[in-house]
Amino acid sequence: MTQVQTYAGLDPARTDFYRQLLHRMLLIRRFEEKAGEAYALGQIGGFCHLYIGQEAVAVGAMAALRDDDYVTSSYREHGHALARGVSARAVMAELFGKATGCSKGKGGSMHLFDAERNFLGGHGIVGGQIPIAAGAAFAIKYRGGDQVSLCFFGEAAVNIGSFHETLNMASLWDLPAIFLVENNRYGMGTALERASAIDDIPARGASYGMAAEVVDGMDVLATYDAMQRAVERGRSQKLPTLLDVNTYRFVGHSMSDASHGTYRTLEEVEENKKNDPIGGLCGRLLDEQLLSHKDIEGIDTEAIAEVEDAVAFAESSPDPDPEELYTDIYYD
Amino acid sequence: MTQVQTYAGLDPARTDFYRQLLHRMLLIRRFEEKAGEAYALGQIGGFCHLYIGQEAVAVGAMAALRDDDYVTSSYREHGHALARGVSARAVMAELFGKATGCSKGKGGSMHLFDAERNFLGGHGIVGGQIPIAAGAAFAIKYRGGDQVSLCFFGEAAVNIGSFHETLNMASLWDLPAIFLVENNRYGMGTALERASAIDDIPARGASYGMAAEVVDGMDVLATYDAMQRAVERGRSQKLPTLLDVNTYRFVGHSMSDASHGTYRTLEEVEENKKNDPIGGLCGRLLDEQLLSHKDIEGIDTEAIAEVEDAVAFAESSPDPDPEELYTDIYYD
Amino acid sequence: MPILTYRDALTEALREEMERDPDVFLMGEEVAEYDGAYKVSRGLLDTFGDKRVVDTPITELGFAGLGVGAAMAGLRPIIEFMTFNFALLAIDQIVNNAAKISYMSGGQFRVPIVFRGPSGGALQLAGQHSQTFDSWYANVPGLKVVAPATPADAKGLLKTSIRDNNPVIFLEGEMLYNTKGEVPDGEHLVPLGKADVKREGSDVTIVCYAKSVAPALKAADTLQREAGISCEVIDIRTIRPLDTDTLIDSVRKTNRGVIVEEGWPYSGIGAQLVDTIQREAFDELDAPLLRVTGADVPMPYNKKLERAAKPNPQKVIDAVKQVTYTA
Amino acid sequence: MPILTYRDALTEALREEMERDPDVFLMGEEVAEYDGAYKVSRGLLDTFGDKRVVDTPITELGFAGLGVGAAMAGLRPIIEFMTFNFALLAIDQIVNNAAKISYMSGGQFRVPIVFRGPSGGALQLAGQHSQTFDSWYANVPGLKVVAPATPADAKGLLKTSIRDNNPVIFLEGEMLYNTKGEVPDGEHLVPLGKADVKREGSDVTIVCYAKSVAPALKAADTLQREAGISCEVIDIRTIRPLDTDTLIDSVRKTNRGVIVEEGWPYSGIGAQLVDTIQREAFDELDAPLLRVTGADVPMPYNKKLERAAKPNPQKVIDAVKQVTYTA
Ligand SMILES: Cc1ncc(C[n+]2csc(CCOP(=O)(O)OP(=O)(O)O)c2C)c(N)n1
Ligand SMILES: Cc1ncc(C[n+]2csc(CCOP(=O)(O)OP(=O)(O)O)c2C)c(N)n1
Ligand SMILES: [Mg+2]
Ligand SMILES: [Mg+2]
Repeated sequence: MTQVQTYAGLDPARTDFYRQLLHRMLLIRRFEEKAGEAYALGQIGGFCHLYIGQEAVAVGAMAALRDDDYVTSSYREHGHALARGVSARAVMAELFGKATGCSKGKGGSMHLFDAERNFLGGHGIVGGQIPIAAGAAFAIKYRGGDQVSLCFFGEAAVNIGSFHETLNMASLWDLPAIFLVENNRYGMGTALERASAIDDIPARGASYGMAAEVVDGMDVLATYDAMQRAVERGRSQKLPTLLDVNTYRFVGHSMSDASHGTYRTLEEVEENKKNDPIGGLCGRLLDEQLLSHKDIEGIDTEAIAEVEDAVAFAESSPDPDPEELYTDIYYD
Repeated sequence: MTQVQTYAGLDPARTDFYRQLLHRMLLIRRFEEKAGEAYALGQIGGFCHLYIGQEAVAVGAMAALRDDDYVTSSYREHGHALARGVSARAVMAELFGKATGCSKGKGGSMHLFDAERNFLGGHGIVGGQIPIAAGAAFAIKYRGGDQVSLCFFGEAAVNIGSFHETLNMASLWDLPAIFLVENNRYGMGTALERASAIDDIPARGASYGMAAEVVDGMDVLATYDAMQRAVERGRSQKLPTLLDVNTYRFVGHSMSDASHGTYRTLEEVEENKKNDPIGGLCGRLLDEQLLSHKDIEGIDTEAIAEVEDAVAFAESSPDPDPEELYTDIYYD
Repeated sequence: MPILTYRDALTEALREEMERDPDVFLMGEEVAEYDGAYKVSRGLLDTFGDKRVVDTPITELGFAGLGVGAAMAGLRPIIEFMTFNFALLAIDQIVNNAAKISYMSGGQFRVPIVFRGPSGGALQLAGQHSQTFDSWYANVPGLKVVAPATPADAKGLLKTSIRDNNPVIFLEGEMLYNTKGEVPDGEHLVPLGKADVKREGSDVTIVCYAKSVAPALKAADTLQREAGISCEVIDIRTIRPLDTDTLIDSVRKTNRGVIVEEGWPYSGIGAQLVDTIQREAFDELDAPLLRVTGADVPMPYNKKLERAAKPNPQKVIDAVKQVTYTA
Repeated sequence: MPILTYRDALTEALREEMERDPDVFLMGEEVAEYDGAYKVSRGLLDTFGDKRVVDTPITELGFAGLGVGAAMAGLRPIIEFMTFNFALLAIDQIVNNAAKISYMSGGQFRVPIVFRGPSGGALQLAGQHSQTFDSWYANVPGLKVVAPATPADAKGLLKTSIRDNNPVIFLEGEMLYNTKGEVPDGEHLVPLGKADVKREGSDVTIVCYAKSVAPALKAADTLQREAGISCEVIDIRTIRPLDTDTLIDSVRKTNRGVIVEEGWPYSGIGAQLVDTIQREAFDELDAPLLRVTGADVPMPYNKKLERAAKPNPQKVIDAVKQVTYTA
């Protein structure tokens, strides 16, 4: 049950697909870099948790989904929203708190939502989104659908009660849910092994009789493959899966946290950066001559342009009307 | 790690010890029978959860403890209090709501406390006592003591968040705690397998790297033995243990629940009663001729007398003063 | 009109709404095979099957949150808490998710969910099982809070709550389940946010809801009979949104008010009613507004102490006499 | 007197009490190696080691309950919630165990524990991270609730809270941590249950605490300067127990009151203060008591909307003008 997947060779017929993956990863990377800058300029406020280093997880996972599947995430969800197809404009405008943001400027960085894309939100309470994702899976089963419900959360969330309560229910009731642990090895400044009695996350799945898999989350294709197996298990067998997707955040926990110093060394961060998921995919595409340097540059330029457009859009968008303070409290 | 212990042969030199165990079990049985009667007469009110059928668990477990160890329990704790040495008078008076009760009449059946005996209470919220017991274990370790902290809870509590959060901490920090699951196979009307994705409770321990054992909780000596191992692990290795102690309640969940009908059959209950923990111990003591029928009758008579004395005491005890409504809210 | 118990009125509401809308389902501990710990869901498993009447593990945080997710995905969950004491374990999901997702998502998602179950004390259930957190839920924007006192309101308000597109905290009373009353035949809906004048009067306004309605009415009776004091008794029924108009109109007439509630005093529901009334009707008040509340103590087990801790008609009478300066 | 930040004052209190009593320990997320998410525990790990400064998993319910058990076994835990928003997950342990065990055990056990951390909004943290549940904790008998506004009170009240034999909810303010003020040298203890008159005045009483003290004082300044209205500003400091005498004495003098708080209005702290004041000083009131509260909405992310949702000096000024009929 517990095995690290390594991907063997690319399929030239799927070059377009690889190009899309690369584009999405680059879009997220460039987006997050800009978000960091905009934060420094005071255009974005509050807590802001960047996704740099983890792009392969969102992009690989989301590529295995259909439009009618459900996605739920934590506060570190810019990448998930973008990978799910929410426009860079709508996400950036939300970070800027604008009326044109995907949550009308009311949710902000931690609370991106998109009903059209069944994107059930960014959630700020660690573990709080896990039962919500199970609820979407329950609804799928209730209606006899063949969608799946994918839930992203960090490895530090496996110690919280809602993880346990939800995984038990999902397994007991055979819900088509995928619990994807983005295991970046730290919850804020606390390393996995300082918070978890055992660092074997799939063993946690075993204690609910749930299928589990360890995934190389720096490899977008390995992530995609593992997700496909999980999606298949959900769609046809109506069974849940726990994925322990190993990744690393290249930046601090949030904008106020240094990328290294207190709880991890510069060397460790640099060492992990050698394993950049974007560099990794580019390298393989170049090696197998599916894309040229110029192709890649073109994709990157496109991503940069998209992000710049998003920033311009966000900057020029209006704040919500003052009356918006009192709307949406109740849904009519 | 997972094994059912069966006890092999009695030691004649320990007859006094067996007699004590038998006495405690009979005391609990007779106490609970009387409590049931008193409830029917309206002398006891509220929720009242009897322990009939499970006596071997409390008695066997508690026999392995020292006076300075800690004990924490659920609302089904009359037996635990008695086995811990709280007098039948103090417990019965508490059920009667009297000033002489072990919680001054303020706690009632679900909230028996005894500070002198490090009995940290009866608790009414499922799972609520589990972190409390870990807290006592934390205090032991903090002070460098060699006590252990024993926590009783039902098998239905393993699905609640506090179980998960606490076991992780206890294992992570090597706390001398013993988590004793009184597995009577039902949480109210819900059978274990209808609430737990897997019914293998020790597997839950494994997911925290915690030693675990399955114990025959209808056998007081097997329970005692398993507890001794757990106590030893706590005292000398400072490690926690999870015990899955299999037992059965011969009565309904509480006074308002029929012993059979809705969620289990009369046959099932009768079948289990054949495995009465008190009958079992008596049978072996008789077989090996360590006690005679007369001896046993004597012990029973003693238990009955003790319970009758407790009822008389409770009946003749005063209610708390009306001013007690406003005392003890704060501790001075 | 048929006479029903409060319990059966609730069961009828559940049954009718489940028949009406296949997206409505009931989930909670012991709701299915056991017919509910307090038998409110009696017979529903038989009719609707275990897809729509779902027994859960003891996992309040988990199944409350699962309900929120199911609601976001288009269903209309009814989540039963065996008692609202246990909802403390789930309150993060109620407050941070159910109540806020409409707002945080800029109105994209709705969370049509009812959290229901008995709240408050019964008899000798002691500290952990005799609490009511009405004022906590009422404090939270995004929630609606409903607390019916009669079988008719139990049915009519539950049906309305299930059809509401927002999270509703529906507080029942263990001590009310066996009470009886007339319940209108056929489709019976009671709007949220509308108080009910249970008794008209001219000297003092007594405000109450749920379990405190009975002692209020009894006190009003006695006061009329023995002291000639005419009390107007208002059952607010919905705690949030609050029918301020009905309250203020009454106090403008009587110039005096007493508020009765089961919960603890500090920042209770009554505190808010006092705040509202004195603000809106300051010049019309001839006496301070007084409150009768549960005692400011954890609930004791002993029967006499418990009785002393609860609101009762005599306490209401005393308060009315004080505000009418007839004490 | 030395000038300290509110943050450093808290750190000093922790340090001094940990030096004084070996049974005092600090536990919470990131309190040790990270020096605290808001650096309140800076340096304590170095001094006291990881036995007494303990990093936890993200397990609020678990470590809050563990603290209760440790307190029952004789220790004096200080449990840090990274923010009190997350304490919702632990509130069952706070309410059902910490607050009730002394009572339910007939006074046999004490639970000397401090739950502390920042509460309320900061800047643009949005709905789930900008809440304050002061009135919930204040509602519960068995708890004490403390909310200091100044560095001196932060230190003196925290030291007293740690020595108290009962569970104390100690509400700090993320927006206060960097504020500076004089803190008396040496042993500085501030008693619980004693309000502080921050500014004397004769026309209106403004009641406030924690973050609402600053806008209240600013409003008082402006009102004196621009309108000649003399405001008495009272910082209650301890929400429960409440120093009713100081409040009532002031209102008896000014005959008017405005209450400022950060939380939501329905059944907030101000509601209770209104209830208390109108009951005790009814005849002395010349105007309705008014409240300035956080807006009755989940906190929005947008900066302007957020600003509009919070109490500010202008809102206090408007309320004061209303109660002095100078609007
Ligand atoms: C219940 C709760 N406790 C604490 C926090 C504060 N907090 C926010 S993120 C975080 C760390 C989470 O780490 P992890 O789950 O590994 O996710 P990552 O940030 O690494 O993506 C903490 C402690 C919170 N938001 N919710
Ligand atoms: C959090 C919580 N949810 C629900 C209940 C109601 N309740 C009381 S006992 C019980 C069943 C517990 O079963 P188990 O843990 O197996 O213990 P047993 O009663 O069998 O000893 C339930 C659901 C409760 N007390 N607390
Ligand atoms: Mg992480
Ligand atoms: Mg059981």
